[in-house]
Amino acid sequence: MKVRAYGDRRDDGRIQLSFTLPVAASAKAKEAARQFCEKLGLKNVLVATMEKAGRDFSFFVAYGNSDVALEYDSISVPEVTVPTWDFKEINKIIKEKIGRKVVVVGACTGSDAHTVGIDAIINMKGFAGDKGLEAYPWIDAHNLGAQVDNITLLARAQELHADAVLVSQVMTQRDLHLENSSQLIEIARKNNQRGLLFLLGGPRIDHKLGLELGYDAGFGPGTKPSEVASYIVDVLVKRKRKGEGKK
Amino acid sequence: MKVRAYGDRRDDGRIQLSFTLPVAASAKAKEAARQFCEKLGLKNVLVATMEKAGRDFSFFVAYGNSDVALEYDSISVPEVTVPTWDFKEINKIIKEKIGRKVVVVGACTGSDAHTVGIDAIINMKGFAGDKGLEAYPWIDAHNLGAQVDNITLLARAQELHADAVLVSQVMTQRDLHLENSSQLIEIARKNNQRGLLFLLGGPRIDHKLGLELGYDAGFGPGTKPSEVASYIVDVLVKRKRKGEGKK
Amino acid sequence: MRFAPRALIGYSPGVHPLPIDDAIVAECRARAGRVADGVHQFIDEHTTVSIERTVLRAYGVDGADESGVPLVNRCVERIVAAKMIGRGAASLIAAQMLSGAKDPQEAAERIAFGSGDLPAITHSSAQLAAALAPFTKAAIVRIDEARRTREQSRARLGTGPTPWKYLIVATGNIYDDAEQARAAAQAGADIIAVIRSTAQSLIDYVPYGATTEGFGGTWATQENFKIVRAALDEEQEKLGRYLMQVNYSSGLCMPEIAYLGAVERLDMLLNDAMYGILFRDINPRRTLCDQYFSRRIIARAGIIINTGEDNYLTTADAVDSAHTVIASQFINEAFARMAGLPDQQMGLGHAFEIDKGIEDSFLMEMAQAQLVRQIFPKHPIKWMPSTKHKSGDIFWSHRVDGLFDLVGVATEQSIELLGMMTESIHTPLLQDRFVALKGADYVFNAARHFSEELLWNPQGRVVARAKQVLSEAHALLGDVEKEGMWSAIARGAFADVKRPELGGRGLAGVIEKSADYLNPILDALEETP
Amino acid sequence: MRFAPRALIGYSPGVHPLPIDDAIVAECRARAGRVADGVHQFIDEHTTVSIERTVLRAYGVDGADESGVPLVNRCVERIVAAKMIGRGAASLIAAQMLSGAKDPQEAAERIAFGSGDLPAITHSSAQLAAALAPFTKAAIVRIDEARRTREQSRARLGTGPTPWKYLIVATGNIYDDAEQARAAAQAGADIIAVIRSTAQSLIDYVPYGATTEGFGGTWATQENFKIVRAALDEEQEKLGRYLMQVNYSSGLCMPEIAYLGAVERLDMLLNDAMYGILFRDINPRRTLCDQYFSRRIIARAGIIINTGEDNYLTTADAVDSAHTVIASQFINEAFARMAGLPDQQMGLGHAFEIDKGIEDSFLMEMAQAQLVRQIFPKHPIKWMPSTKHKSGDIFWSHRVDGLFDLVGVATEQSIELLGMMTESIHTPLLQDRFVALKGADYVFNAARHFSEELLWNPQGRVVARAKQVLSEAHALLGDVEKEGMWSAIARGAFADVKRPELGGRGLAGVIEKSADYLNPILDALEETP
Ligand code: B12
Ligand code: B12
Ligand SMILES: Cc1ncc(COP(=O)(O)O)c(C=O)c1O
Ligand SMILES: Cc1ncc(COP(=O)(O)O)c(C=O)c1O
Repeated sequence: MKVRAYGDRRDDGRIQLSFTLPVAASAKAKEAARQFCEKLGLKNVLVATMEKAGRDFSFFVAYGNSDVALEYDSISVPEVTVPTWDFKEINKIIKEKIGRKVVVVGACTGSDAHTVGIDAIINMKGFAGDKGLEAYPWIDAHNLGAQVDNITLLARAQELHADAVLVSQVMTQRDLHLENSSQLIEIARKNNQRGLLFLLGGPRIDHKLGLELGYDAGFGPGTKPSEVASYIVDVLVKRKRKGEGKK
Repeated sequence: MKVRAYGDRRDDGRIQLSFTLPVAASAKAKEAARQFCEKLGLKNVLVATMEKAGRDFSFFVAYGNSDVALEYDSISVPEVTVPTWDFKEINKIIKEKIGRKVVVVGACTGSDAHTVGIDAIINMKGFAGDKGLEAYPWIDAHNLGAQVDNITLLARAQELHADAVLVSQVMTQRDLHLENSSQLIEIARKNNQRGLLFLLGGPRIDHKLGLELGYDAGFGPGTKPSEVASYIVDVLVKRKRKGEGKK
Repeated sequence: MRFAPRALIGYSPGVHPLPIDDAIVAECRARAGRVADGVHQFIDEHTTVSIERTVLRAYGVDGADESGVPLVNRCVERIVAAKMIGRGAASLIAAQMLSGAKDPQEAAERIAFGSGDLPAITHSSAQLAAALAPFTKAAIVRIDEARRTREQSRARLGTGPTPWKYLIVATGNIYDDAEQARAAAQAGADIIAVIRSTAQSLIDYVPYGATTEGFGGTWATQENFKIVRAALDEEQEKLGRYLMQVNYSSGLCMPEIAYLGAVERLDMLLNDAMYGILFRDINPRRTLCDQYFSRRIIARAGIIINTGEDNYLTTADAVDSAHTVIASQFINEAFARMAGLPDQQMGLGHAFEIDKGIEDSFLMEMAQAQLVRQIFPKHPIKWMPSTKHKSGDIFWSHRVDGLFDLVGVATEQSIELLGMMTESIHTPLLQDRFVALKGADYVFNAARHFSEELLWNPQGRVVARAKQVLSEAHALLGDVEKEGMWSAIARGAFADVKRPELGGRGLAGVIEKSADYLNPILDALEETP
Repeated sequence: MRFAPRALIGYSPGVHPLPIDDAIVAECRARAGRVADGVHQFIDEHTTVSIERTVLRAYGVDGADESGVPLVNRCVERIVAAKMIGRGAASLIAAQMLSGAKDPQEAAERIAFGSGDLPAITHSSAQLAAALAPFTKAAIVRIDEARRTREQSRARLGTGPTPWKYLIVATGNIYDDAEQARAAAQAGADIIAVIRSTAQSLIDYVPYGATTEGFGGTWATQENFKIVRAALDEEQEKLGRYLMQVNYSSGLCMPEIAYLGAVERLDMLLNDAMYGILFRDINPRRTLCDQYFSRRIIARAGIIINTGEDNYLTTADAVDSAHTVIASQFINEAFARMAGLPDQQMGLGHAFEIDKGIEDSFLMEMAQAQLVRQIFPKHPIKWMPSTKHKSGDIFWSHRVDGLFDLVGVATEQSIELLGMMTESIHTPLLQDRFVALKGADYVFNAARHFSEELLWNPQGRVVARAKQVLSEAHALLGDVEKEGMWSAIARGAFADVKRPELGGRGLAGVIEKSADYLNPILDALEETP
């Protein structure tokens, strides 16, 4: 199936843009905006407005038709397959199939101080009515908080005999999150800790990016604690079945 | 001077897009949106949101960096050069240099019923505090109103011995305005009326488009009656000087 | 959240009404009544080609010739040519039936395509009416059944809370329209209006069949109404919320479209002679006659009308001419009452059209919106967004619509046409509707009970503005009463547009009724309790 | 439109105040006063490395070593190492001067880079103070002159009307920041804040010189303050409107940045120990001591502080924890008064942070905003936009900011940090600021006098909510008074964050003052009328 943008009618390719050019507003600037859109491959460009965003800056809103057509069926994205277990089921499965408490340790790492995300996953209160991992009788959850460096986090995981390490990364400016979170995996590899489950989360994270950075899974906006717990437990049970235990 | 889009820093090329794809919201749809942006040549694409705009429609807001760089100095746009005369000056110039009332006839043509624009130029009340052409003692202005067909307008111009014909076009869907307004010029040519001044106006008109469609000038949003009067008078005075009179 | 549908829409009288003088309101109403009376004699004495075509449609006359001209047009044209239209098309149909046509359809075909002169009518009016009686009854039953079907689904499914979110689709292609109507409903729309193709209101026939090409909108045809209704019927079951369809009947075919809307279960119709006169240059006599008959049908069908006073503020200034909107609403109400419409079906229009650069414009909009709400408490008021002062800056325009939505919920408007951030750019894209719906949902919910918080400062600007506008409307109604409606329209009292009584399109289609004029459909509608 | 600057900002008491109980407000204030008193003894008995570095800076000690470590740090480190910091850096500087150093700069260099042990101090405190007297005076004069320069331009040019539009720049590069600050001012900003680089608040020195690399913000340095001020000085002449600069002093270098801000004519400083404690895990003892000294400087400099209670609602729920904001504002006010700050310099923070999906959230926001406004009538209240509940749907987010702006103007907030439609996406692009400014200008102007229209329904939800929040704040203040501030912070009374008295960063930098502790700068500041 070919997919094109849908504006007023199927396949018309109409899209909206806005951008700033560092030139004073003028007929010439508006023409430049039009050409800018054309260079992006747009047709029937309409520069809907030119706004004086400053003495030497013009802001534009434009519409144009794009020919871009995607072969939709051939697009593939890795998706985390998480069983949809609830609080009770998860505890029951841990009790019955693992037979001991699952240990997780999480933090918001590097210079990142945005703990709300990791708190939502780990702390009692949880997220959107879904209880956090601390609330699970069969999970032993440790939240190290903000601005934890990678080495400290891994050391703590070692100490606690953790099953899973939960890393939260919110700051993305200048790709801070990429560097810091892949560095953690590097160190874990060197430490021979790669047997642990590594989960990455944050508003700009998805499973694809998680995998690319060397994590076992990535979780984005709206993730619920029960999803995270289900994922961890599912993997642990499967591993146990295959005979891989805690290293 | 090379000009690139300015987002957070000079030349970073960061721009915003929004568009709809006719597919249900899913991780795959979001990936499709990312690829869509990449096919437009954008880098560091961030799909900021995927919204369920309907069961089978997803709406996206995205940001990306574009490499497009424009050679700003080489962009040229035709601009109408209009003297900045005011009400009094215009009347004085007509009186002194033309010596008779200037006759203009205007209409909103074809199936277009949007008279507010042409009314703003012609009717007494004018626009944004600038009096309309009817208010000028030295201009004899006729507003034929809405949905006037091209033939009627040209016939009326003939009858009234008009100096200038003012055409307003607001409806643009399916390029209605282009067809209808260029047709008027065709007919005028056949009628041998091309000696008249033809002015085109409307929210999607600019001087460039006016010229392309065969008009002497094009006027866009925010045009004031005094600009229109100045333009007409200026051309008439120049023509008179060159010895071209009314045909 | 789902609200039980209030009996059609019943507005719970403002918790904290503006302190305006009820006596002035009553006097405005009385004046408007007399203005409408002044026109009604003319209406009663005349019929129009469109009214007669509607009578034929009501009798089941259907179809079009090879070139797409509807049979009802061919038939009425022939009667006009024969100078017999003053008797009413029903007379001629009845006469044909008394001379052998098996039903009105066959009768109409004979008239339309028969050769030679039309035969003179020899029967008495009573005989003619009797011949049509079963068909007259069937015509009314058809309207009633459509109404019943609508009311049943509506009662079963319920509607969303008010302000109802009214969205337009305007692709030009009815199948795209239906698809987008569904998407809009999925995103939260309560009401879908299919905008008509530019200038349809100026043509003196209703196109036939499904259409896929239009400009700035889609042709209003019976088949197109069906297609959209079918899509909504299906969709509303999935969504568990009754979905409403709107179309436009103002224009030269006002009563015909009203009839098609009635039998195709439309929920609302834009139906306003004043709009046609002022914004389409339709002859005032013609469209006021058409309006009366169309509203009789609409009343029976349980359809809500939408009037077009909001448009006045696009050609006239919204600050200076605010009172003309109120005055016209009083008149429109009087016309509607005269045609038997209950208040609950009168969706009087007004709009958030003040120039956005004006200081305290939000206060003035509040004043006007609350004033209209109070003066017309049971009416499903239609609240229109800013259009003229929108800009190509979609972010700014979307912000403007945010305050508009707030006024809508704060003053408990009934029907709200959602503002489009792209209003000044194009007819809405699918995503524009989505953005508008999501924005309105936020505002409506966040300010759900704001109306109950507002006690108007009696010394404040809002109250002062409301009083001023009302008193200006009162004065204007006094003038209009004196000079009469025709003259008021002619001198530009509304919308800054002047329309002479004998100007504009369609005057030729106005015909004096002869003494033996027959219109059993109208008679039946006028009997409606 | 230009407004005369109200004496710093003077809020004209709400025309129609919420009917809350003034006695409860008075009792809250008394309780908060006692809470602050409970901490003050500790503050009086301690100094910190950062306070001492500030004293050095006030004496004109400037410069950094080859690796960028400021001389004031090298100097204080040496004094700490010599275990002499309890006497105050001023003692050691004075001692050096009495033994030949020509000025504090030279004295500091000797201390920092000298070899061997630091010599014991042989003079009396009075002698030491006398040696520094001219420099102490010069230090205060420098602050006063900066203040005078600011006040003169401000009086000459005037400021925009309130709510003042406060915008942030955060490119990481100070030259880009300056360019964007100008563009924002051209588009209507009144106040420009240069956001600091991530985690600067955690480092125990102030970087030196102009900087062009930062993360999520730009380093706060004296040179950077100068660069932005110079750009604004130039720009404000073109615009004919005084432009304000803001930076951040919360963190380990709070008093130093306050001092740099004072001499570089900053107009506002984010200055709040509670923010550092809760959101940066800075040791409570450390930053409360630092805060006192910093606010003494700020008071003298005529700078407005901004407090960070708005942040509480990102970690705690904005509906449930609204009262913690009010309680903390009372405490912050008490701390500020203790440091000699007049109400007109207290920009207490609060925010529009309720989950946007909650019914009547707009009413609750109105209630809170009006409550804060009323309780703190002379304070230049800082009104913060929605951040946590913003979404990547920029259109929706922009709509949310529209209601936020409306509450801002309707409740007469003083300083408004404009919401960004891209809040959940990135630090603002140039165009995001433009869009926000244009949107705010529309709302502020359209609802300019809305505050005067609002009579609050005494039976309504807004009044009920305001009363409830106030009474909860009152109760919380009672608890905090009983348990003491340290314990309240430790048990998570604020922002749902728990911070023990001895935890967090910077505790090692807190030093008990010895009996002969000397700090003539502080003495001078405390004398300030
Ligand atoms: C709250 C907040 C703060 C608070 C943080 C308080 C705290 N203790 O967390 C305070 C005020 C302290 C703050 C400070 C700063 N902030 Co801040 N902040 C935000 C804000 C408004 C909300 C973030 C949030 O709490 N979201 C709610 C949570 C629940 O969502 P979430 O993190 O996505 O988490 C969910 C999922 O992602 C997932 N998840 C998250 N982590 C993990 C981990 C695992 C293992 C799993 C499985 C799942 C998971 O599950 C969660 C629940 O579903 C955002 C803007 C926004 N609306 O996003 C800016 C924002 C993130 N901040 C920003 C900035 C720049 C800063 C500062 C640098 C500003 C400054 N210079 O002063 C500072 C410094 C912070 C630092 N060093 O990190 C920028 C980041 C820009 C960028 N992309 O890099 C943002 C986007 C604002 C902006 N537009 O500029 N901030
Ligand atoms: C007012 C209005 C109407 C009024 C018109 C009343 C009237 N008598 O004019 C009414 C309600 C009747 C109306 C109806 C329709 N409208 Co309309 N309408 C508008 C609206 C809101 C404002 C237009 C306006 O008055 N602008 C103010 C004037 C002053 O601006 P202006 O025209 O640009 O004029 C200035 C300059 O351009 C210039 N200028 C203009 N003409 C000329 C001529 C000359 C010679 C010169 C020198 C200068 C000049 O000078 C003027 C002053 O500066 C626009 C949306 C918008 N905000 O733009 C939609 C809009 C134009 N309408 C639209 C549509 C689709 C319709 C309908 C088809 C809808 C329908 N299906 O029912 C109908 C049919 C109209 C028809 N047949 O033409 C669309 C057009 C889409 C498109 N691009 O094609 C718009 C954009 C709305 C939308 N987003 O869908 N409309
Ligand atoms: C009352 C009324 N009727 C009809 C219309 C649309 O009419 P047309 O289809 O002629 O454009 C409008 C549009 O604003 C209206 O307000
Ligand atoms: C009071 C206060 N101080 C400081 C900051 C910023 O601090 P930092 O530079 O540590 O990110 C904020 C930001 O919200 C604040 O509210």
